[in-house]
Formats: sequence, C-alpha cells, structure tokens
Amino acid sequence: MNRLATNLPGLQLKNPVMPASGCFGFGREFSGMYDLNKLGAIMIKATTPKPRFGNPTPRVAETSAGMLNAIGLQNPGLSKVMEDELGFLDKYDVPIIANIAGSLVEDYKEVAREISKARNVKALELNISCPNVKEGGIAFGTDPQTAKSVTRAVKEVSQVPVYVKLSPNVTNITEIAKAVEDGGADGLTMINTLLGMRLDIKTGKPVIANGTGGLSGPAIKPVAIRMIHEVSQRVSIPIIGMGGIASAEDVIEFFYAGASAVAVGTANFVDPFVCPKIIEELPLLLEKLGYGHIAECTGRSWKKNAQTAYHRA
Amino acid sequence: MNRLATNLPGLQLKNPVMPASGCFGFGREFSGMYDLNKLGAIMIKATTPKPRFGNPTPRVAETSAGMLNAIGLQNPGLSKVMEDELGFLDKYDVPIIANIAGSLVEDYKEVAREISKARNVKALELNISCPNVKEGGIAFGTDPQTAKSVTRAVKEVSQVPVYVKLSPNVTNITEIAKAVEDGGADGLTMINTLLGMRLDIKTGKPVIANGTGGLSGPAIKPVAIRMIHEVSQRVSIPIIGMGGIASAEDVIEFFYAGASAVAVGTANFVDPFVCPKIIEELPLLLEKLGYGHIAECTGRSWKKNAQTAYHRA
Amino acid sequence: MIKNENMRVISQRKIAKTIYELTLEGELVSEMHQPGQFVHVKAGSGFDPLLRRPISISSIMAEEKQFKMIYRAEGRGTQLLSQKNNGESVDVLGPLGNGFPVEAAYGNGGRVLLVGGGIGVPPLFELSKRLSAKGCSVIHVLGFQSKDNVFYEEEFSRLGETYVVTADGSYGGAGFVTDMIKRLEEDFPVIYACGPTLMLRALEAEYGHKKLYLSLEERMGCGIGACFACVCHSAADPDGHSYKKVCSDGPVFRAGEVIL
Amino acid sequence: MIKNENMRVISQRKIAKTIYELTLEGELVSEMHQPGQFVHVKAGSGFDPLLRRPISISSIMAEEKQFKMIYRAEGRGTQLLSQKNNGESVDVLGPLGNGFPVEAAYGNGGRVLLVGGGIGVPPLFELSKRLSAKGCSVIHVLGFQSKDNVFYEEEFSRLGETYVVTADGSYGGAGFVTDMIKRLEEDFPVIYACGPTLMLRALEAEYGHKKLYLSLEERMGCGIGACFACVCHSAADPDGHSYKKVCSDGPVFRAGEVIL
Ligand SMILES: Cc1cc2nc3c(=O)[nH]c(=O)nc-3n(C[C@H](O)[C@H](O)[C@H](O)COP(=O)(O)OP(=O)(O)OC[C@H]3O[C@@H](n4cnc5c(N)ncnc54)[C@H](O)[C@@H]3O)c2cc1C
Ligand SMILES: Cc1cc2nc3c(=O)[nH]c(=O)nc-3n(C[C@H](O)[C@H](O)[C@H](O)COP(=O)(O)OP(=O)(O)OC[C@H]3O[C@@H](n4cnc5c(N)ncnc54)[C@H](O)[C@@H]3O)c2cc1C
Ligand SMILES: Cc1cc2nc3c(=O)[nH]c(=O)nc-3n(C[C@H](O)[C@H](O)[C@H](O)COP(=O)(O)O)c2cc1C
Ligand SMILES: Cc1cc2nc3c(=O)[nH]c(=O)nc-3n(C[C@H](O)[C@H](O)[C@H](O)COP(=O)(O)O)c2cc1C
Ligand code: FES
Ligand code: FES
Repeated sequence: MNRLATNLPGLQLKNPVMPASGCFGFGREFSGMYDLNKLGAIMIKATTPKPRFGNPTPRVAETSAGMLNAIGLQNPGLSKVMEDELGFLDKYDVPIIANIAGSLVEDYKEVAREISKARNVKALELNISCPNVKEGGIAFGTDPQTAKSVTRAVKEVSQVPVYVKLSPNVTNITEIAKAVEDGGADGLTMINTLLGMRLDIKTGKPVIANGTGGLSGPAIKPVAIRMIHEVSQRVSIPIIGMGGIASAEDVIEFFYAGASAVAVGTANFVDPFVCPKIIEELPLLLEKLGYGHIAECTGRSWKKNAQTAYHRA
Repeated sequence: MNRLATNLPGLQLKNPVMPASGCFGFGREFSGMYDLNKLGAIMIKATTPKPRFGNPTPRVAETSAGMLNAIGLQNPGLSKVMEDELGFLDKYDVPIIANIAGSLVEDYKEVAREISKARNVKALELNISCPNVKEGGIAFGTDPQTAKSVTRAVKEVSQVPVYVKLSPNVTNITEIAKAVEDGGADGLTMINTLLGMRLDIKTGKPVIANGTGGLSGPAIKPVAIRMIHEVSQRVSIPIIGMGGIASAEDVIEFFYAGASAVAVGTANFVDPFVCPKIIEELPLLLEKLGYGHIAECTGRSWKKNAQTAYHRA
Repeated sequence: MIKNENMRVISQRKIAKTIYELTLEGELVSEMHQPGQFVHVKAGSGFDPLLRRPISISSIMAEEKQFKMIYRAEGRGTQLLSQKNNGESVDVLGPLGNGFPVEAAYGNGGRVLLVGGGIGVPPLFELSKRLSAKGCSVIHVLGFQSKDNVFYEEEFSRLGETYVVTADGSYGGAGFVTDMIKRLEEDFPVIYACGPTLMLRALEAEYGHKKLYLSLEERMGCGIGACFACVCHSAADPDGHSYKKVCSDGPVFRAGEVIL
Repeated sequence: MIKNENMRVISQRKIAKTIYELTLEGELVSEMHQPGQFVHVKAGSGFDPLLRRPISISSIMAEEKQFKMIYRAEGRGTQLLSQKNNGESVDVLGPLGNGFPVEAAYGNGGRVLLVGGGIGVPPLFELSKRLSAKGCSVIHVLGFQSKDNVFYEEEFSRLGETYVVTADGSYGGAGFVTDMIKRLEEDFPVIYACGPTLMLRALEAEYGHKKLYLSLEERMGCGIGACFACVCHSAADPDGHSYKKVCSDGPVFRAGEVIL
C-alpha cells in the first residue's frame, strides 16, 4: 500500500516530504550522503536573475530550539542555476520546485519565465517573504495588493504552477493568502522565517552581521501550525507546510493543521539524513494511527471528513 | 554601588526586574517562597471589571523551548483584586503595575479609573495584546488607530502613568508603538505572546481546549529582541522588555536592544526563584562587563552613547 | 515549605513496562508530610523540554531523607528522567499541593478502600502505609491496562488485601476498578482514589455520598497556584467564576467539591 | 564519505583550564584520512542546543577506530559535551571539509613550520604526526592566552622542536606567535597554521609568498556546504560574487586564495 503518493498542482510526488529552500543548497552535498530519488521533491535555493554574494558573515546564530539566518539570497544567478544546478539534478527522478526571488517584479518575472522552462522544474515557489534582503523579499509579502500583483505577474510568464511562499511576519496572514489566491497562485508554501535578532553579551552588537535574521527551527513550529490551521480553512489551494519540522510526528501535525505536503528546513543541518528518515517512518506512523493514506490527515484539526480525493495520488 | 536602581514614569525601582503579568498571579504563592521586597516591581495578573473564569482546560501545552497558554484572563474581578489582592501586596515595599483588560473600551476605563487609585499601584499596563479572548485583547492591539484611542481613553481616567503592552502578532510594530505614544502612553511593555497552536498527534485536535494559545518562553526571545531593537529607536518613551528572559545575561541582552527594565514570565514556572536569582546575579554580571549602572546598557546595540540620565535613578 | 533542590538519585528501577521507580535523596524530604502531595520535576537541563513534570510522591522515607516516585516514561520529559543514573541529580520543586486527609479515615469503622488506576496508583502507597501505621484496615483495588503494566502488587499486598484488575483481562480480574469494587460487596465508609478522570467520575457517581477523596490530574504550568492553568469549576457554582486550582487547592478534593 | 554515528566515549580528560580532550570510537574513524578535517558534533539530545558544533580532529588512531578532539568548554554546547562520561555516546557527523595538504611539505627542503593559536592548536597535532611519519622535520610555534590555557606542549615536543608563547607572558615566550617566528630567524618554505583570524592575517601579511596553508573558522549552519552560512570572498574577486565555503571548500585554504 502506498500511503504517501501525493498529487498537487504540477507535482506528482512519491511522497509529500521535501527539503525546504535554502536548507539544501541545490542538492549536491546531500547527493553524496543518500539517494535523492527518495525525496518527494526538492525546493532549491532562491534564484535571482544575477549572481548574489549575499550578506557579510557571521550569517547564522543559534537561539533556543531555533536559529537565525541572514544568508541574503546568495546564489550563482539564473543562468548558472539552470545550467549547472538543474542540469546536475536532472539525473534524478525528483520534481524540482524552483524558489525565485528578486528586488523588482521584473526580476521575479525574468527568473520565472526562464527557470520554468527547465525540464525538471515542475513548480515555482515565489519567495515574497525573505526577511534578509533590503529590497524585494518580505516587502512583497506583507501587503496584500503587492503580493497579489507579483503573483499575477509571475503566473503570466510561468510555464508551471506557482506556489507563493508566505511570511509569518504579518498581522493577518489569511488576508495575504487570499490575495495571492486571487492573484492566481496554484498553492501556498508557509511559513518562511520570523524576523528575529540576537545581541552579543560582550559587545552589545548583533550576533549576525546583518543585524536581524530569520528565525527557523522547532521554536517556530507552533506559529506555523497556527497559521496553516487558519489559512487552510479559508483558501481552496493546497498548502505545503514548513517551520520546525524534524520528525514524522511533526509532519502529521502539519497535515492535521491543513497542509497537503511539507518541507523540512533547519532540521537538515542538525541531521542531514532527516528527510529520508522521515519518509521511511511515515508509513509506519500512519499505520499506527490508523490512516490508509496521509491525505486523510489533511485538515483533520478542523474538517469533519479530512479526506479529499483531490490531494491523493 | 547601586548598579540597578531605575526610575521610570511612576516607578522608582530598586532594580529593573519584575515578574510579568499572568506568570506570578497576585504574588501570594511566591510570597511563601521568597521575600517579595526583593523584586523591582510586580506586574499582577490582568484584571477585568467583573470576575472571569477564563477558558476551558487544558489551558497550557509545552512546545520546543516554549509553551502555549490560553488562560483567558481568569481573574477575580476589579473589586476583589482591589480588596484582597492589592491589600495583601500592600504590606510589601514594591510598586505594583496593574495589568488591565476588558472587552470594551469602557471596561478598560472602568478598571483604570478604579485600580489606579490603589495606594500601591504605581502604573498601569494596558493589555491590548491578549491573544486568548474572543473580544477585546489583541483586537485593540493590532490596529494603530484603535490602539491609540484606547490608550487615550485610559490616560484620561488613570491616576498613574500608563504603559501599553504590545502584541508581536503584527506586520509593523513600530507603527502601533508610535500610535500609542501619540495616544499619550508613558511607556511600552513588549512583547506579549505570539499566537500559536499545537495539535495532538493521536486525536488530530488542538492540545489546548481553546485551540490557539499564546507562545511564550525562550523560543520567542529573538522576536522580542528584534522588536524592542526596532521600536526603541523610534519612540521616546521607555520600554519594559519581556519574552523568554530566564537569566541575567538575557536581561542585559534586552537592555542592549533598548529596554529600560524587564519582566520575567514563563521562566517563573520553570524556576520559581528565577527573579531573585537574576536580581542577585545582575550586579556581578554588570561588573564583569564593565558597566557602572545597568542603564548604560540600554540601547547599546544601536546607540553611540547608551547612557541616558533619564532612566538612571 | 516549598523548596527547590537538586536531589541525588539513589536508585532507578524499571518495575513494569515503561514504569520506573525513582528514589531520590535530599533535604526536601523533611518538608514532605502528607501522602498525595506531588513534586514538580525538571527532567532535562536547558529549555527542551521546558516545563516541569508533576509526579506524585509514592513513598516517604523520612529518616533516610529519601522518597520514591513511580512514573510512566512516555513523553520526552519522563523518558529523559528514566535515563538518570545513580549519583546524578534531579531538579525537584516541592512538595506541592494538598494530599489525602489521613485523619478522615479515623474512627469511621469498617475498612478503608483505596482505589488506583494506572499511574494514579503510586500516591496510594504512602497513603496506605500511613493508614496501616495508624491501625486502619486498608483494602486496595488497583486497575491497569494490561498485565505488562502492573506494578507494586506485592508491596500493596503487604499492607492489606489487594485486588488487581486489568482492562484487557490479561491479569487479575477483568474490567474496571468499579466492577471489582461491586464484586467485593462491602460497604466502605471512606474511599480514597487516584486515577484517570473517567474512573474518578464513575466512583463519584457511585460513591459520592460516602467520604470519597479524589486526586485529580490536570495540565500544569507553574504547579504552585500562580498561572491559572489547572483550574476546575467549584461544584457549588458549575458555570460561574468560582474555581479551585488542582495544583495548590488539590490535587486531592472531596467528591462533590469540584466538577470533574 | 560523510557519515553520522553515535560514537562511544573512550575517555574525557581535562587538559588545561576549560580545555578537554575527548577520545571517541566508532566506524566513522575509517573515513578520516586528512589532518585538518573536522567533525560536527551534537552536544545534547533534543533541540537545546539545536545546532552541531564544528570541532577539529586532533588525532586519528585508525587501528583502534578511535580519534581525539580537543576543545574549549565555553558555551552551552561545549559545556554539555564536557559532561559526557566514558561509555556514553556522542552524535558525530563527519569527517568534514578539506584539511591540510600534507604532500605540500614534501621535497621543499628546510623545516616545516606549524603555527597554532589557542583552540587552533589541536588539528596541528595530527598534521605533525603525519609530517613526522613522512620524515619531515617539523617545528611548532604555539600561542596561548595564558599559562593556564597551555596544552599538549609535551605531545608536540615529542614530534619536533616546540615553542610556546603566551599573550600575557605568564609562560614560555611573551607575545604573539609572529614575534616568536621572527625570533627564530629561519626561513620556512612551508607553513601550516590554524588559529584566530587576526593571527592568520598577520601570518599572511608576512609569509603570504611562501607555501602557507591556513585553517579558517566561521560560524556554521550545516557544516556540509548546503546552507551558505560560512562563505568568504575569493581573493581573486574581493567584491564580487565568487566565494568559497569554509566548511566544504575549506577549512584549509592556501594563503591568498580567500579574503580573511
Ligand atoms: C498532580 C499530578 C500527579 C501526577 N503523578 C504522577 C505519577 O505519580 N506518576 C506518573 O507517571 N504520572 C503522574 N502524573 C502525570 C504526569 O505528570 C505526566 O504523565 C507527565 O507530565 C507527562 O510528561 P511526559 O514528558 O511524559 O509527556 P509530554 O507529552 O512530553 O508532556 C508534555 C506536557 O504535557 C504535560 N502532560 C502530559 N501528560 C500529562 C498528564 N497526564 N497530566 C498532567 N500533565 C501532563 C506535561 O507535564 C508537559 O507539560 C501526575 C500528574 C499530576 C497533575
Ligand atoms: C572548522 C572549525 C574547527 C574548529 N575546531 C575547534 C577545535 O578543535 N577545538 C575547539 O575548541 N574549537 C574549535 N572550533 C570552534 C568551535 O566550533 C566553537 O568554539 C564552538 O562551536 C562553540 O560552541 P559553544 O557551545 O561553546 O558556544 P555557543 O556560544 O553556545 O555557540 C553558539 C553558536 O555559535 C557557534 N560558535 C561559537 N563560537 C564559534 C567559533 N569560534 N567558531 C565557529 N562557530 C562558533 C556555535 O557553533 C553555535 O552554533 C572550530 C570551529 C570551526 C569552524
Ligand atoms: C539558512 C536558511 C536559508 C534559507 N533560505 C531560503 C531561501 O533562499 N528561500 C526561501 O524561500 N526560504 C529560505 N529559508 C526559509 C526556509 O525555507 C523555511 O521556510 C524556514 O526555515 C522554516 O522552516 P524550518 O523551520 O524547517 O527551517 C531559509 C532558511 C534557512 C534556515
Ligand atoms: C500563563 C500565562 C499567562 C499570561 N497572562 C497574561 C495576562 O494576564 N496579561 C498580560 O498582559 N500578559 C499575560 N501573559 C504574557 C506575559 O506577561 C509575557 O508578556 C509573555 O509570556 C512573554 O514573556 P515570557 O516569555 O517571559 O513568558 C501571560 C503569559 C503566560 C505564559
Ligand atoms: S499549574 Fe499554575 S496554577 Fe496550577
Ligand atoms: S556551514 Fe553550511 S555551507 Fe558551510
């Protein structure tokens, strides 16, 4: 019995577990550690039109049950990503979700137009929630109108379904979610990091060079669950959930909240084998809990009958 | 040398460390464990005009390095608080900060008018950020105009300075902070809890009966630091900082961010002696770090010269 | 008085499936006076897990400055606790709450019934010791899920007649403690009980008119009465705003005092 | 190949003020081939602390399937690590990174200079062992803060001439390693160094034209090249977007390869 196969717009997934963008590079490093074919999909590092070096170091800091990062969207730029990275990943039978970013709407459009032509890119993830860059990023994700229009712009040029990645740093996440749904989003991914900061006790200055950074890891899981629970009841597009996932139990909790697939971020740094481990454990856990298929868990916290034929492969 | 004495509007504090509202009841329980006179001040549990039972149980759930609560502002009501609780606390030489809440602006005004007359109440803490009640609470704290007008209404009737407690569940906390400053707030207290949720892996239902709850504890510290860092640079009223404080080092970090005093919440549950412990350790830590007075730390992360005569007693 | 102490592990024993008996030593023991009180235990260092775990005091050895607790290692906190070895220390806050009123059993005639369910069984042990020491004749009815989970049958038997039931019938009588009590066909003027809420409700329905004392369980924050996490409605005012805190007013209440 | 293993603690020794030497055993040792590589250690169970800690491999005993690391117990992670006792296990990911190119020292004539500062000293030990084994004549200049912090002087002395300097002059020569190197008045065609960035910069300024290999330190997320936390600019393109990752391209670079 295949309890994990999952279909989402553009994505036929062996299982609904994938590494989150920015926490898996372009897969090369992990490919030496396990067979990437085990993954449901791969969300690659944010790609911008031109190469970006990102922020000065230190770029990460540890917090209680979490970490801050301010990488600043470092990436080799659209053409290198398409040639080298997507080329490398093409030998795997794994759909790629390309995380796209930029400073201007034009940037998003440019990356979307090109990268969506790549053979293995099956969906885009529109990153309008990066808290670590001065322009673009989160600025697009905190205002409903802006979020909607960048979604629409990207939808117009993309060859593949577009998932929009939401920022948790907002008063009303449902409003943003509905706006991007209106703008034509095929799905949502949530949550990106919470904006945070740590100060060095000796110097009084921020621990990371950028000052603020994005908070991720188990610490933010309750915020992610709350937001997915809220949004999933009010939109009709599927949600790929993320934020602190580190175990098969966490995956189920995200499904209960309303997710139809999940991504694992920070936990890859703690245990680089975490994704295949979760994928291996999930069927056993589902069996123990009495579910024939993981899709039965979606929205169980609020649905009368959680099963939706739609998400099930 | 007294490195800790701190003056804030209405508050002459032996030291700038106090238990946070809702995490210390009305002090009775702790009074059997240590001498409450050691505390800088006490922020008592939210008081509403009438008694409130609060939400059904379970009301708390553990999360990674944090906890969720949905107490729902349970309290014995204004008149009992004034008679029994403030009466009891009157035998201590500790200023009381009365946390006031309600469903309507009229409720806030009623509690403010009366409770500010109590001899030991030296300031009010206007709770417009409780995420656990259907009416009032957070609804007042997420819109700048509403926040400003409830602040103004309370200021009109209060006999003592008014501190407004901000919610972190907003897109732009500076905007709210400036609005309540405009409304006449004498100070800010921040942050209240982040809205979160946990689902039970067996039942699929929320672990706490209320569904969502407020996330507190070390997990949220980076968010608190970031917000205080941001707001303290843009308002000219002092900030009492809170959110995950559990050690003297944490206190210094909050001062660096821009706080002029701090409150300790969740950590009281983990170690009921945490407040006196921190108060004892602070002078030693300040000495080690080379500060003559804790006020020198305020805003050090962003100020050229952090010392402000104003905050120093 | 409530104290906080790093107590020394004297022994850690697995006594049934996932059930451990932990003996700790320290000054705090001299504050323990009443059976049915509990301690609040910090299972790990650091902030994960963050909160303390409430665990009943199951046996007090005042002279040795030792006490025992019996707990089920299930979640992260109790699992970490079960990994503590001899000589290591455990951060304990306590004793907390109001326990079983032993005096209530004096001079009522008849035997005193102690009813325990699962991890509600432990606090009855110190209670039974004290009642026996005072010359009361005690009888124990202990319910468990299954044979694997049964513990302390022999220890209780030494203090008085002991009946074990298991929900799945794999050991002792089959069914619930209430079934067993009925089968005993005896009138107990005083009953003390600790176990799952459903069990307590059943007992209250049947024996609420007796002197019945129930030890409740509720999720806790502080454990000392300060956070309002563990409240229940007073029976006198079921929909109103009067309440009792399980941690500091309880965990033991007389039947009829609060809404279960 | 990079592996993840719960390795067994063989010994844990305090060898200087806050400095510990930890010996671990496991299969992972058979993957360790190069001095200057590091492991990524999970110090506690659970999520506090969350991240792994990068610690250099200081000695490889391939036959015993054991290796040593030497670390300073300062923050929460390393303090937890220092509490691990014999027989307990430590979660290790490794070996990581590219270490010191031992071959670079072959056939250059003259003695090979190894320069270490503080907790940069440990990886030089395995390097020195290997160079010595290959017949190279090694000389060590080791800098520490103060007398209390000095470690492994004897161990290094057994492998070659060893000069210790302390910043406060409380032991050995006073001052910095660079002062000591000057005092040696010898021309070293090949130099390997590990220590604080300021020390590495000083060495680069003075000896950058030699075969100088520097082991860098940077805050890390993943330790395997996936998160872009630990990048530095390529020297060829100081303001551009080309970069090296300390964790997977380094931690050892040839002087002039990256911007320190
Ligand atoms: C007054 C009192 C006395 C108790 N005495 C005993 C005893 O003697 N032996 C024993 O095995 N258990 C006892 N319990 C139950 C015990 O507290 C829980 O089993 C324990 O807290 C679970 O922790 P965990 O780390 O295994 O679970 P986790 O799932 O990690 O716990 C998560 C959170 O939920 C709380 N929690 C989970 N289950 C319970 C529960 N049943 N009751 C209260 N809080 C819970 C935990 O305290 C923690 O805050 C008692 C509970 C109370 C209230
Ligand atoms: C390649 C490499 C090899 C190293 N080898 C050694 C060694 O052999 N012996 C040794 O004692 N130390 C070594 N270090 C430094 C060591 O990693 C830090 O001292 C350690 O991570 C601090 O952890 P903590 O728990 O004490 O401090 P905390 O303050 O709790 O650390 C908080 C966070 O900051 C990071 N951090 C703190 N200081 C450093 C630092 N100096 N470098 C990198 N990250 C840091 C931690 O890894 C953690 O993520 C090495 C560092 C690197 C990059
Ligand atoms: C080091 C790091 C880099 C990240 N880079 C990106 C990125 O490039 N694009 C993006 O959309 N999200 C990025 N994220 C956010 C994650 O994809 C994820 O949304 C977030 O970390 C929450 O999940 P987690 O708690 O499992 O890490 C990054 C996160 C981390 C920790
Ligand atoms: C159990 C509990 C009850 C609380 N009740 C109140 C309250 O009545 N009024 C209020 O303003 N804040 C209340 N808070 C919020 C705290 O005062 C504090 O702002 C928050 O918990 C963050 O600080 P901490 O991380 O130190 O706990 C409560 C928090 C907890 C955990
Ligand atoms: S647990 Fe805090 S009041 Fe009972
Ligand atoms: S630490 Fe992640 S890339 Fe180097």
